[in-house]
Amino acid sequence: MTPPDSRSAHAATPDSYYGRPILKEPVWKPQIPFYLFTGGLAGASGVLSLAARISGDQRLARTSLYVGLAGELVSPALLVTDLGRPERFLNMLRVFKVTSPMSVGSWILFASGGATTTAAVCDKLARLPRAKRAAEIVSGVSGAPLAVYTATLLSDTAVPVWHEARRELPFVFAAGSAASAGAAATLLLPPRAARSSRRLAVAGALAGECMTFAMLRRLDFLAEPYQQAEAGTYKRVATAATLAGASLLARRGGRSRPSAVTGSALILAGELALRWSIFKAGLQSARDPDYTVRLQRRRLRQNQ
Amino acid sequence: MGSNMAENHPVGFQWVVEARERGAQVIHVDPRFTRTSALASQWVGIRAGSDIAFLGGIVNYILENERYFLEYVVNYTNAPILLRDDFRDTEDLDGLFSGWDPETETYDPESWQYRGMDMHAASGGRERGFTQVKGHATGHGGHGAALSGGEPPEEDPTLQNPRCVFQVLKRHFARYTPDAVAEACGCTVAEFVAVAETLCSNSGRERTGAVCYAVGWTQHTVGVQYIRTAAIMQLLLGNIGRPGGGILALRGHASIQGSTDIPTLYDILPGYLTMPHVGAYDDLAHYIESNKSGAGWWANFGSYAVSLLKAYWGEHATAQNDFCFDYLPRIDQDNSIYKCVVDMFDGSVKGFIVVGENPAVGSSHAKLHRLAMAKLDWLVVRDLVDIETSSFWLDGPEIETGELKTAEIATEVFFLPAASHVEKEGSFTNTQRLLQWHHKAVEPAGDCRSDLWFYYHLGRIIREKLKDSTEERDLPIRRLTWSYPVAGAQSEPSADAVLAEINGWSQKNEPLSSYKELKDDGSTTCGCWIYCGVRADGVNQAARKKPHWEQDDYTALEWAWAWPANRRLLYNRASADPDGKPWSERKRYVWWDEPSGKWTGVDVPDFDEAKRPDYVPPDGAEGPEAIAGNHPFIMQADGRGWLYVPHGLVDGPLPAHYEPQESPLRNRFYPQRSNPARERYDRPENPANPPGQDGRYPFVVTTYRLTEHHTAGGMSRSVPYLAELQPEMFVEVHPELAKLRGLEHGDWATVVTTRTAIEARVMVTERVKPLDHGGRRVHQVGLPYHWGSKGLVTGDSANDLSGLFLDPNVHIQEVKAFTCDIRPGRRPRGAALPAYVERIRNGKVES
Amino acid sequence: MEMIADRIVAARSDTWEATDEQGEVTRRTLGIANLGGATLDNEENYLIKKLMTALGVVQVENQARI
Amino acid sequence: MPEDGLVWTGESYDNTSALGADTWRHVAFIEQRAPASATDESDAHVDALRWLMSSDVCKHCTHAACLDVCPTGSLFRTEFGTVVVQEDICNGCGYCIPACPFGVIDRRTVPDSSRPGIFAGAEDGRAFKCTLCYDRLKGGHEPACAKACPTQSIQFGPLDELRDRAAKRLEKVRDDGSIGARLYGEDPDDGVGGFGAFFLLLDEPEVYGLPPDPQTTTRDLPEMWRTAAFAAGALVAGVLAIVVGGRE
Repeated sequence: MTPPDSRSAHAATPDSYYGRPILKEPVWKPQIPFYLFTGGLAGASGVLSLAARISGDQRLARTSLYVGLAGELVSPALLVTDLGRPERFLNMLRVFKVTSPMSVGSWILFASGGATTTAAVCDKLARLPRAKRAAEIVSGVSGAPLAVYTATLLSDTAVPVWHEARRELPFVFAAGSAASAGAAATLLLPPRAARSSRRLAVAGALAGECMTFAMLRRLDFLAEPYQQAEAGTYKRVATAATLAGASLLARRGGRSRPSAVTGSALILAGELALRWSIFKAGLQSARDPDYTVRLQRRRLRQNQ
Repeated sequence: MGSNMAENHPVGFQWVVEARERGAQVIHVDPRFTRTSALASQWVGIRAGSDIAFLGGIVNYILENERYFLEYVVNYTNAPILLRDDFRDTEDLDGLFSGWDPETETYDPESWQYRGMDMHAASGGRERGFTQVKGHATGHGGHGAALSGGEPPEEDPTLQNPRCVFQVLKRHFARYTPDAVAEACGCTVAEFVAVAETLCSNSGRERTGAVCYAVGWTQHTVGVQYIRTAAIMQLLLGNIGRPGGGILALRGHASIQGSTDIPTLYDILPGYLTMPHVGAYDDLAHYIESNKSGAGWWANFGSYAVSLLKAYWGEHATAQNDFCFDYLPRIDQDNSIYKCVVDMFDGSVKGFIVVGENPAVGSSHAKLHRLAMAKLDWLVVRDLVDIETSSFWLDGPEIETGELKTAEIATEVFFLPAASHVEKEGSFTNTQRLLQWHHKAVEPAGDCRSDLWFYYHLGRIIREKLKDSTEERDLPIRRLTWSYPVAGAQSEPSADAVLAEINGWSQKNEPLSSYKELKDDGSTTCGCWIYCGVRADGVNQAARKKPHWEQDDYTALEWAWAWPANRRLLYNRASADPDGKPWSERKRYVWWDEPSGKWTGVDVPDFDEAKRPDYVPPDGAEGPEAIAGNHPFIMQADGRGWLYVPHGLVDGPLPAHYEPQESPLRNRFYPQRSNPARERYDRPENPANPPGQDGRYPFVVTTYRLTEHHTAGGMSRSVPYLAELQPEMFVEVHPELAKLRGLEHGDWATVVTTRTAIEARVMVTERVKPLDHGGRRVHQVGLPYHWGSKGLVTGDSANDLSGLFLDPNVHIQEVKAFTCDIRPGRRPRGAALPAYVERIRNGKVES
Repeated sequence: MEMIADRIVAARSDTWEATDEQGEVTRRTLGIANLGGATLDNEENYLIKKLMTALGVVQVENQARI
Repeated sequence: MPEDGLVWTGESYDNTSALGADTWRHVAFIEQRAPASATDESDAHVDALRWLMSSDVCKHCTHAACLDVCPTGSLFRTEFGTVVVQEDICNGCGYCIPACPFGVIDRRTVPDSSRPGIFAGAEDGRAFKCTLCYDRLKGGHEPACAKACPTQSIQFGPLDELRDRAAKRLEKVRDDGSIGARLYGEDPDDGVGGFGAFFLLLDEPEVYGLPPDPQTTTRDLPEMWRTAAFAAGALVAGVLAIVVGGRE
């Protein structure tokens, strides 16, 4: 509870109750914004790996498979440690509820993680090629939902800046995760072998920036939390790093390994910062009753 | 008025809300806007301590505009009675009544009597602090004066005689005009008139109005007269003894009513019998003769007194030895708690037993209580948890300031954990005089024991120790009837057996069923005559729990038991007109049924069942027979409601507005500033803030309770669920005062009087409003008083600020209106605190 | 309990007033006081008043005064 | 339930401030000037104060977002139509917390306290909220708050019956001059399908700390899933276009 900050007991302002939040702030820990990033990275890497396999780019396919594996292994660890009762993480798989993006996501992560791990193990042991192929397909198919569902998870809340961003947020996440996957592969491959991934990284980064811009524009006054306080700082870092990285990759990524590494790292950092910005903006908007009230008042006016 | 019922009596307040929903007008007149105000139809904010002016204004409004209920007033009140020619009113004597003796600072009430009557006060000490002995007794339920035949000698039914009560009343209240009220109370004329008009238009044959009050009225140096003013108003409006009428005292504890009926009070015995006074009575017969009244139910005083003595001393009480009347100790001075504490401070009290009370927080001038307790030889405290009273020697405020040192306090303190009401059985008597039995839900935990257990076994052990004593003084204790069945592993005495003794037994050892059966020849026993019948037929009537929806009448007579005789409404004969017919169909309650020749109705009639409305007492009739058939007030010797009190009060037969002891204003009505007869202790330990506006203590302060805490907090500050709802001591100030004194909402402030200073969090709120008194702006400060040094939530005690200035009739302290200063910031700690208080007293601190 | 009873007996004996200065009967002790009752049951109050009256303790008071 | 902080808020008489994991019942206290229209013209005092008081509980929404989004099935709808957390299943994922449009449900974090007599401990981790006394309802009793309320300001019963009663009450309150009075949450067609516990307010909901137009977030979930599917498709298409289509 916060100490009294109003000037009198009379200070119940006309549009709030002593300035207290209407919503409860999400209790999620830093694991969640990290997961938003790793989940996206893992999912998009699965897609990238499969696409590369189809196109015959075995090296890219293999690299992305392992990037995906890393993401798939880190993500559940992040999620489990975020739980209030980590020992009960298996309860996530107790039911399947389409009304709960978290339930759906848990199953996607379970499927995707299992497939990617199977594929990677087969690949490493060079055995069971059919199983590996099947696993790669599952991993690739489940990768896109894995990358995107977290946007739905955030949107499916009463948090104004998340819920109102529901039309753009999946695209922001899709583009961003593509950029991450591309950047991660680019980071690990010599420039020569990273042409596709480099292009994906640049395209994803630019698409992501565009979608974010469009999102903020449509959010109107609800864009404020994205631009203020911690969320604002993360947002500025994200934009700067992503655009700088994309620019570097586009200009010199094909020629210079250090440039490719730096550019890729910048994009990855930018994408991570963007997830943090979105996360923090949600907390900030939940904390301030004004966003909830203004949004709903506007809706009531429009519905009249 | 004088009550914040919604917050302090929330369970009873549901019926107020219910009445409002059915169209009743609810008016709240109080210095503070509270939850009661929030639910009322109208709130009027007045200055604390100005209620008599407000009520007096209503009385004047009723009289001036002839809004009184004439038929009721003429027949049922003493309005037509003529007063003695030597009576002088405050109108004549600048705010004093006749009989004032400036030497002793007391009144001689001789001149206040009815014309031609000899109703002199009983003999007894007249020294300061113990004025008329009778006054004390009557403060708790007046006995009438010697009067037979039921009629006073002279009356004027036309109400025209200038010496009749009605005309005296009219002249007395004439100066309480709406303008004067507005100036004294700080409200507007319109607010006042709206209240007066609402009351008048809701009274009469078809309608009635009720007044609820609590300690907001009693805790003043003129507290009794506050209630008297309301009584005058209600009698004029015809609102007494009728359904929906009355003056309802809301009591502050589960059984405050019970603890005056069966008193743990010094000046009365059970059933409001007078405690005998030193040298006043030659023998029992003299005692009875002096205290009984010729007419009315007090004529049977002897039966009540003898039955009590029989209950106390059983077979040892015989007609030959005056039923052990000599065993009763005698009083000759004020032995009320505040006087007792002053004596304690002076060292004459050796031992002190405190049960279920926390004077170190809850009593006015709590600091003096703690200093006094440090001078005891021993102290026994029984409570649910360790409270400030039992730990004053360890962590009291005076330890912090160095005024007391733990190592130097010689008091031996015993703390005994007590059982709560759910851990024992017994009866409580509530505001409505309803005795309700509560059952034991669980056994007391650990060493907790009921107070019944404590006193029974204490008495048993003392009797054991003294059983071979040859001292004459030990006879009363050795011969006391003291055998109650005990049960269980803890030898818990039977509360039911005690209740049976209270109810009383006939000679054949059968439970009595009514106080009418009591005899003065020693053949009956009864521990409290007004409770006689609570175990009629050997059945615990107080334990009846039949809900009202299973009963025919809304009065629900089969729920618990009300004294006397299960009557729910006293003086209910007044609900019918002089001929015995209901005043109106709508307000039918008790009426004369000619075919059966009896009084009947939805309640037990408070009248001789078969006494016809046209009964006229024969000459020489005594007791109830001396009350006429059209006089409902059967406890009064004249059978009438007293607009004017010829006898029984020590500070005047009529109420007059006096300022509190500490007030920033002069008296708007009289040159006499405060109640001249108020009780003071002029000694260095009890300094008073100077009256008037000299700048040192410019604000009016009033104390109050919160719903979430129980009085001194012993039962609530230790309970996390309650403690979290009101965790800190705070002080209410208006935004204007906050600005004036630089107080910030949520910050700390120090409230200071000449006695000490306390700190509290600042609550800036418009619930306390500044008032205009003829151009003077007076700010008020509100202080809840629940906190102390123990419990989950701690804080300074508001009662440390107040002094000992008492109502002379009932010795109740004035804490609802005194003066203070308030300054931003926390108070100084340790020895710096008394120094700070001293500097302010000397005007050495800039405000 | 024994200790408390002892103290009551002793304090009573030390402060007993059989008569006042004028020789009028007082039969009391002002050396002991008892406070409390409004939170108690009627039965408890009855025993308090009865016991204290028999002991000659007159300073019996409760919250009704407050 | 343990106390959750002995903190003086300065918010008039309200020291609970809001519903949460440790406060299942909260009473809003608002001190304000009565709107001019609320006081009768003949009324003697013009600058009348008024206090708004409203007790608050979980709304037990007909379409409950907390229940919808719970991934474990720990939140469920009882046979009484109320929404309750099964604490033996809840794994503390915290999703229900931002899903609730009223900010009711929360994860319990009991503050550490060295003071005796107070329940204290580490974080519990699970989500808690008002159950409308599920245990009492099962035993055939009404919820404790309704039982304890002396003025029947809190009533319990079949919703239809309560709606009727509330409508009559509203009419009366308005007739008495409170033209700002309104029922909050009684409409089954509102954004959450009507509340299981609704309120009579005398001012705008936000004055009481309540959202003016609460909506169940999952009402938009089909649309959100569609958008997500498009986005996932776009991701696949984009990757394929760049990787496969960009082959040289």
